[in-house]
Amino acid sequence: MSEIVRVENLVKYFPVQKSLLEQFFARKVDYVRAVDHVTFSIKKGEIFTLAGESGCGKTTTARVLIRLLQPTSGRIFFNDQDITQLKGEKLRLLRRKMQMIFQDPYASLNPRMRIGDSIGHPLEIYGIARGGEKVKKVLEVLGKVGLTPPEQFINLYPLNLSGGQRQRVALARSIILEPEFMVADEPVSMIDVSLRTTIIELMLNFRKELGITYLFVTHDLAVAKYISDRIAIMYLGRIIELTDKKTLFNEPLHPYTQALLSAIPVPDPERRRKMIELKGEVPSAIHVPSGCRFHTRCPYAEEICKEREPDLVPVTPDHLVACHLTERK
Amino acid sequence: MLEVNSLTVDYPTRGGTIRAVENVSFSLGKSETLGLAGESGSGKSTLGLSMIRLIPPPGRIVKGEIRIDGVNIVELPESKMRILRGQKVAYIFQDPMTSLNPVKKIGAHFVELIRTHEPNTKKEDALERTKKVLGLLGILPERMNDYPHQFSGGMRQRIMIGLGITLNPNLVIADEPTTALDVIVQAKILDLLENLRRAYGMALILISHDLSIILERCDRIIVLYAGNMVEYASSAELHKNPIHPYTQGLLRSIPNIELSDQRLSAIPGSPPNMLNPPKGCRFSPRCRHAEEKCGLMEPSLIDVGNNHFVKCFAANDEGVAVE
Amino acid sequence: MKEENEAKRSILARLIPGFVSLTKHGPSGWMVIIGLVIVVAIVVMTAVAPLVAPHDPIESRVGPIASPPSWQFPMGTTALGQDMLSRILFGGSTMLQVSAISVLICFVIGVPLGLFSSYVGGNLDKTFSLIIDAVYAFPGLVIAIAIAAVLGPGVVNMALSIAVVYIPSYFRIVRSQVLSIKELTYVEAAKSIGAKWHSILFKYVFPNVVPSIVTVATVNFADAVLTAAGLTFIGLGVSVSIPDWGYDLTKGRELLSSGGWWVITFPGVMIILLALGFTFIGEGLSELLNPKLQR
Amino acid sequence: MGLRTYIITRIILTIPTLLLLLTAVFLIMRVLPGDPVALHFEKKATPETMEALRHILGLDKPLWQQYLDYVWGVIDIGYMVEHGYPNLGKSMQVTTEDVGGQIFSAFPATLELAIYAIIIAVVIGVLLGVASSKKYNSVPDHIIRGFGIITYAVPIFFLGIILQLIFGVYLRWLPTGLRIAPTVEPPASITGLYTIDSLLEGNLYKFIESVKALLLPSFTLGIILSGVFVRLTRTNMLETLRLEFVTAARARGLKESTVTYRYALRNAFLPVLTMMGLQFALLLGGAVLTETTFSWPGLGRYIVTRINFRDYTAIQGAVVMFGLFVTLVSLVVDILYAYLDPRIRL
Repeated sequence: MSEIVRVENLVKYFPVQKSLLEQFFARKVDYVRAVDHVTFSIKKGEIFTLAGESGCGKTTTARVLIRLLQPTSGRIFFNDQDITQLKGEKLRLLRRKMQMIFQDPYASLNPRMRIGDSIGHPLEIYGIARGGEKVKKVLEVLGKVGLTPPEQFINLYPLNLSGGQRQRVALARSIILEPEFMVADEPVSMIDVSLRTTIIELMLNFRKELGITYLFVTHDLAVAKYISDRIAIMYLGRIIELTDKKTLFNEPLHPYTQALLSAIPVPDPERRRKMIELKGEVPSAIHVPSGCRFHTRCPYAEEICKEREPDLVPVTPDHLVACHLTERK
Repeated sequence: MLEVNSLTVDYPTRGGTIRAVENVSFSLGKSETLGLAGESGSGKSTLGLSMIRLIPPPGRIVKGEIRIDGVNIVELPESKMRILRGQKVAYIFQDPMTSLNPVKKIGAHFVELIRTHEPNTKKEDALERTKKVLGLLGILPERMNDYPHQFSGGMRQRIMIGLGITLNPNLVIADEPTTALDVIVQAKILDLLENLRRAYGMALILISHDLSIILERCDRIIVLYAGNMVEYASSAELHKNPIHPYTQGLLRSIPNIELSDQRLSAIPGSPPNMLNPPKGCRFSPRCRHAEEKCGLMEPSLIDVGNNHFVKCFAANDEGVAVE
Repeated sequence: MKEENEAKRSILARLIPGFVSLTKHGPSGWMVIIGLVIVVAIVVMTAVAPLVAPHDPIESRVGPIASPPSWQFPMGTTALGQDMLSRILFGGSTMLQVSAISVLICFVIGVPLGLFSSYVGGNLDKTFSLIIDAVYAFPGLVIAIAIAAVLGPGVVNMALSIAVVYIPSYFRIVRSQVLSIKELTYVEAAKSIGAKWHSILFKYVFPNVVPSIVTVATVNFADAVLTAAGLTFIGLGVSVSIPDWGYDLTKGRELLSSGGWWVITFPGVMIILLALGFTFIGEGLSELLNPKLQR
Repeated sequence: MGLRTYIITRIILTIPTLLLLLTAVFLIMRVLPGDPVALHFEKKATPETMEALRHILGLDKPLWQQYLDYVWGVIDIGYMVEHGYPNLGKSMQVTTEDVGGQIFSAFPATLELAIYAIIIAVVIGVLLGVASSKKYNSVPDHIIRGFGIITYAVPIFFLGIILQLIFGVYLRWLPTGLRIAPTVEPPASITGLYTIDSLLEGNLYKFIESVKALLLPSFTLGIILSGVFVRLTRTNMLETLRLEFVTAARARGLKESTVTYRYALRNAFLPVLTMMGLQFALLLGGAVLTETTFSWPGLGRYIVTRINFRDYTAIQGAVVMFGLFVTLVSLVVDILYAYLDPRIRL
């Protein structure tokens, strides 16, 4: 399988927002190191997941990757084309091929635009279809995302729709251009449990029908396990483990991954797992710990972990881990 | 210790009256744990808030009784009810970031609580007790002088739990206590809650949309749909033998990391419009086993044996016709 | 042309159900309706004044001097013997003109400036905001007085002096709204589907700013009425030869000590009604549109 | 950042605001009209007379130099120490008189009026606002809201005249103008505030007289302004009462009064406080009209009198003074805010 997306040493730092007063006095600008040297590639047709706790940089990585945010440094390739510095019209044309659906279906649709206009807008932007032809296409995708009968939905405003229905509209808007690649940022976390599967199934269907490759971003490892092919676990702006889903859940190597997996609740009253306790809380992304950024909480931390930051290296060809201890083995 | 009998709660709105909770009955003994599971609009939070009589107005209890240690709090005057809150029943809210007074120091929250309910306590004694509680929570006593914004979400939820147990209540109601938190913190908070509950012999009602944590942490479970109890059983029984189609559907839509080849399926349709709920069985429009009868009659909640209650014609024939 | 007609029709088609649906929003909706009724009534009254007024509002000695209300002069007469009723019927036009022109000026300058500044951002935005905030923090009436004193009398000059006070309000509300809407997911979503910047600004951002602008405009209207009255009161009014409520109210003080209550009461009540009408609309709308108070 | 650093930086940041203010006033008063001297004489003077006046006032210099002279005048501390007031130039009407001196003698009257009016406005506003929010959507709420809206729509001088008519003309309880009855000797000027000076003098009679004179104007101004505070308090209370920490406080069995005042109001008051700086500007605008209505010898009345004389230098000076006052108040409000909200001090 060939790769569709590759990022190399991606970095995104945000200057800490300060009030006018603080700017006046601050000697140096602090940075939130949201994404701190991240490298990975996504193969055509797969579902690649970035997972981790809030603030680990997964969403920022995804946004930088599709150029909604400008990277601080690093390179992004899409179909072997370097798109890191793409600007203006070229960037706009690229967006036709890569789309995104967002976490909050209540916020991702313009409240003053009818459903039909929202979904049809991409067609207008690229001059693909107008008027009756546009409506026809909109009706068609509405059907595809299961909002039937589509004629009923086309003139509604988002206000009239439930969260699950809105997320389908968002999905319809992003597939109407038949993109090659789609970022799905926590697409089900704000939807009722009983309706989540519908969205997930739709995504899987579009992969089959349109051959869409997904970058799936989630904090929910149970969902990640259900949907993904490969999973990368992030901690404080870095990928600390990356492998296929089976390996990750059966033989997690990084101590953080192990702790994370042990904390996931299992819907079974008879199977109480033993949780791996971690010390303290996630440090601030402004003052990232030296060496391995996990060492402050790691139960196995040694001297070297405080001093040198481990690289993300293959333990087996398909299993990458950033940990001094596994590296040594 | 807690007994709820045919509780019904209404919310009058401009578009009509919403019956948020309908005919809910259950009881809870000392140091038992009960889970209230349901999705948005199921009435689980309203049910929780009615147990401390803090349903936001204009919502009100229209029928039924809630007995705490034999006292029916539905009829209690507000002054007596106020004393009950905090002293006998503690409530923990969903969003720890907004549930503490931002301009008040942490210690002051505790001192105020203690001295409201035990007016004769000296300030020094109250501070001593605060330190002890903070110790139980794993928070350094000197952080008493910090403001809420200086704590992380997980820490704030610990503080909320600490405030809850300070007066040694009989019942703790935790309303989505970990929804706003990350998994690792969630697990820690739930463990803390469980340890304190065991240590102090409190009963716990855990309200959550996440059936996983309820199955994991509770003895008995009530599944709510559109304000109705649709199933009520022990967690083991519910997990092994779910009878109501809604419970079955819910269980089939939760991914389990311990299973390798799981097939999830969704419940078709949309959540009910509470202004105009479906007639008969509220779940019938989304139910794959629905028959004509389900839209005409409302099934009764019947014990199918083993203390397992189900409100579905699949389990029994009893029901009440609707007009 | 056809498109324009269609646009008009669709605005009407949206307005009428909008008006009806206002009744369904409780007190706030009714406030908007009452406010609209008051304002429209006063506008109509002023417009038809030449047809219905019993006397020339400016001509003196049409009746006795300073006579209390009677059958012949239902609102009494002024110290110059002018008919109060006729002056009331005519007297709204200055205020309506002043407030309408000032709102127009604010709209034309404040809104685009706010849109532009916030959308461009950066140092330009910072500079604009700093200047505008300084003006905003300054006592409005004092600025208006200073400008009116410098420019001299006249409807447009008065409107201008009020507009200078109010442009910052438009600028600030537009700017803060654009800044917050710019961060919303649906704008990001528009970007991610490749929408051009003007399309984002006018299809996604601006329509969502409009409600706030409308609210500010109604407050602006009410304030313009009061400021116009205030300027007249301190002697910066439009002209003696034009009937004006503010002028009558000011002049009426002279008759007070001799018990002439009617010369201040009627114009005073009219000013209050007009300002109240606009305030009702603004207050009702802001409550209806406040997302924090919606359930 | 500590509270002290915050205060110092906040004070330093006031400087550009002040410069901006001075510049804006200069632009409006000297650049906008073209030739203030010509306006002053309304074209009824000989070119020689006009030239002479220009020379005395320094208006014959190039515009940039006028600007520098004017800015330097305001910030010239030496002059201020020597005369007891800043150099705001000479009056156009009586060219021997310093505008600064006139303004500084009129200012305490405005200050006294403003202080009492803002106290009245805040007390009425906050009490009614809280009451209204507690009874949301009930009859008392509608009445209080109505009060807030009506006070907003009433021209301030109209209310003043009506109060004069009732309490001064018909009932004859209270004086309808001046800071103290003409028959009473004003207290020795220490602070310039009659109520305080008379107390410092230990003269209760003068105190009562000055309070009587203050009642109508300060209530007129206070009531009109209270509407804004009612609305602000109500909206902020409604928003705060919906926050989780309020429900959480109730769930801990705290007394309703504690919940309302120490939880909800304490937090809802913070945005009200920020608005207070801006409301103060509104108050000063209202003060101009109130002073005119009640013949109150303050800054507002000064400006209005000077408008009749077309005395542009005096108007300019008064406008600058209003600006300085507002800037000072917003500085104090910001510092107070930082003191009350722990989240500001990071």
